[in-house]
Amino acid sequence: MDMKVEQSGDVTIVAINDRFEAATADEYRTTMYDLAEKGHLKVVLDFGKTAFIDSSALGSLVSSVRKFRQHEGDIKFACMNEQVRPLVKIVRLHRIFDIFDSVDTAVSSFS
Amino acid sequence: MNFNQRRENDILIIDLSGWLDADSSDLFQEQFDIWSESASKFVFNCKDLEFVDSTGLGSLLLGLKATMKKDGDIRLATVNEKVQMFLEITKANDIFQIFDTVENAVASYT
Amino acid sequence: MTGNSLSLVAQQKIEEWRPMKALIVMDEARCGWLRGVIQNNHPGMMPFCNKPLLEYLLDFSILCGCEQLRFVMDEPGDEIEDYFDNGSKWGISISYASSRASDTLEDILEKNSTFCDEPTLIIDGFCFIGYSKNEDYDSLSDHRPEEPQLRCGSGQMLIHQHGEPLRVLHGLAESRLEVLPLEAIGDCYDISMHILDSTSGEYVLPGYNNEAGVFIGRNVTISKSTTITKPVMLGNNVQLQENTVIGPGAIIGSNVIVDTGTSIEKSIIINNSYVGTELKIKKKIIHSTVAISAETGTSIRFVDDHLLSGLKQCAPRKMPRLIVHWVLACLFFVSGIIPALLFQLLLKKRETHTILRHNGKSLSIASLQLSSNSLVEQLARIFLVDKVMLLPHVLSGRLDLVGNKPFPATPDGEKQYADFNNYLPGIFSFSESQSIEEGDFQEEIAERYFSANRRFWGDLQVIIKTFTTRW
Amino acid sequence: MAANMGALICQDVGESVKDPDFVNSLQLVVSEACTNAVKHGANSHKDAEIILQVMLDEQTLIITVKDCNCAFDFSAICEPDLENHPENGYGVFLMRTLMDEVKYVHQDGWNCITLVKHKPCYRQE
Repeated sequence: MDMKVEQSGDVTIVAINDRFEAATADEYRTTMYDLAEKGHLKVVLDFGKTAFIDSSALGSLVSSVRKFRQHEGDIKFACMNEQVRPLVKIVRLHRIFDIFDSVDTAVSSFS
Repeated sequence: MNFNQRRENDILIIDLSGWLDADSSDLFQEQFDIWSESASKFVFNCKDLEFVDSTGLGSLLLGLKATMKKDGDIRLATVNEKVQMFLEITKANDIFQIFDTVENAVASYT
Repeated sequence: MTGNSLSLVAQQKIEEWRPMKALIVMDEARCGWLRGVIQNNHPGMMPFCNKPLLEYLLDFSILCGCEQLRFVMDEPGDEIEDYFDNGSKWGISISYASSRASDTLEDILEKNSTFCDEPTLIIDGFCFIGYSKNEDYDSLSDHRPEEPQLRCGSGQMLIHQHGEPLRVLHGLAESRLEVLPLEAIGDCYDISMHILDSTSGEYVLPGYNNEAGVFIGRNVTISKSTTITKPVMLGNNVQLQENTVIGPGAIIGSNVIVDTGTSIEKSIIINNSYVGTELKIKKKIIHSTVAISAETGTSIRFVDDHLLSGLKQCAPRKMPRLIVHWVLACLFFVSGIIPALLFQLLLKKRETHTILRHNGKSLSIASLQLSSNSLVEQLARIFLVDKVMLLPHVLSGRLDLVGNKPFPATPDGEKQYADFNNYLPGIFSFSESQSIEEGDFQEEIAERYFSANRRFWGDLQVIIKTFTTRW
Repeated sequence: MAANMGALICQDVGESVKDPDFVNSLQLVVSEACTNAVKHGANSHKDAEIILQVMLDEQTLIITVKDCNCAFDFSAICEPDLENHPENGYGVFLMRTLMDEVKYVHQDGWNCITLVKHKPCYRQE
């Protein structure tokens, strides 16, 4: 999986490109773990270029947001495309994640 | 389905309660046969009657037919909104006389 | 010169205000109450004169000049997405977004900031918009403080433009425009009836309409003895049986059967319902097995044999019928067994199914699955080989010749069985003879109708019809 | 690996169907089934074998995924509690939600999951 991590002020933007699935969920988990360790607790996940997402990815999204919120942080979604949106809806993740249609407003919503 | 009965002159007043449906209609019919040995004028107090289905209504109608042969009648009192609506949709309210209170229903026989 | 350029500026200002996009926000907090009344349906799909609420809002957005529309919901609306899809049917581009229950309208705008980069019309909440398709709503955004604000207890209409405060719109002096609250089932009823009675010309409504107050859908069967009084609206696939009295003021949705002797007046029958015999439906809303009073909102659920059925019971497994079925099955078996066995050799497509018998016990049957792929299978279909192979079950008395389509012996099938009294499975079924495809929503209605109206000749017709449709 | 299989199949099927939603969900479901097979097979065999069968006719697509792991009670796998957002257990739920039929049998030592989907144009509206 191709994950791009970028910093914008105190908010970290993680772009998840290509496929987000069982084989790459570990990579996501370590990335998020590192961010939490470093105290970067405001994260925007950019799904604009995500080609595929599966159930283990959905599970790791839930576990990461639990961890972040325990430390007063948050994870927000941006730019969900039609590959991602239906699944997020089916497993009702829209109830726990804020979903923005642009990365910029997602970032500014943290302040 | 529970029944309480009391008598006022020749009128038998029956309190119906619970559900009058496929499960309880046999019981109702058995009871009704016993009642109709001693009376032909009935007032059914439906205050606690929660629900009637088509089988239940069928047994009420059977009862009505039998009493009418003996110049009697079955009159209903204090019917709740849901049962009222059911009677209305099935046009049973054209056949049964329905009263607001038990007293009115009893008084209507005189 | 100066005057000219000034008016140009003013014109541009109005141009800028014209909404290009529409954002329709539906939150459970305001529309959830309807789920308690009309189940299995998103409140946004609630029909008003056989047209879903959201389609009215969409039509209005198009009248306002919007080219893009987005539905924002805090609960998934699969039916809505299936129905509206990408909007190509309406010539508008539709997208969908999720919000959280705790979001305010400002939060929602922020979450959809990319979409709302142009002047955006916002329809917020659960409300009906009264408008007229014959009028022009281009000047909607002109500020008219003297007109009433377009808001009600359960919704409002606003305009959003980047850099300006969010503003509730005002009505128009010259065109009809109002926001009507939807807070109880009576509101939905009143609006539907009002449209049918007096404002049906203001909206695009489904159905064929060649005289005022009459709308008729496709594939509608009306018996000769049916009495129809205007105004009425019938959806698609509606059957009105003998001696039915329809209207005045009847809105009947699609896939509805109204059985003999029933009258429907000032009432709404929502899609996919079977209304039994000899009933009187007045000022009611009927939705599958639930009847709701339009005046009080009281609802009753019919737990009877047939959806909303009347009092008629059909006796299970009558002796004469059994004998006739048995004799016919014998005849079919004797004449059909040899060709059937030949076909059996050619086709090796036997599948074992477990089905439920009339008493709820399960029965394993080996059936042939015939498609129309090859010539052999087509021939086998014509000669009813799949049916002949099942005849031993009829001869042994385990199945009827004509009856209901068997339910599978699965948890789903058992649920259907529990909900379907007088279930008599047979190898010929009414729904098959009516060429209703397997799994179609009409199947259940047809089967219940068949059970409620079983006649001796009807059974024979089923056999003949199955035969002729296959030819 | 598992999901790539899914992608491959879906490319072929996708060419004949031309409905992006249909292809997406197919891809997901195949990869879910394969992921499950690999995940649960990891303990028993080093190089566990997975057999994938695809049948496609005018109306339906039938995919069978077979692996030779221990049998399990498929019907006991219940829907995840969506109110409480669990962190795993979405796989079978997604399969059931996205496909028209999901069947499981254990036969001759093989776990066999059959996924059935009707093509969109034939689906009932």
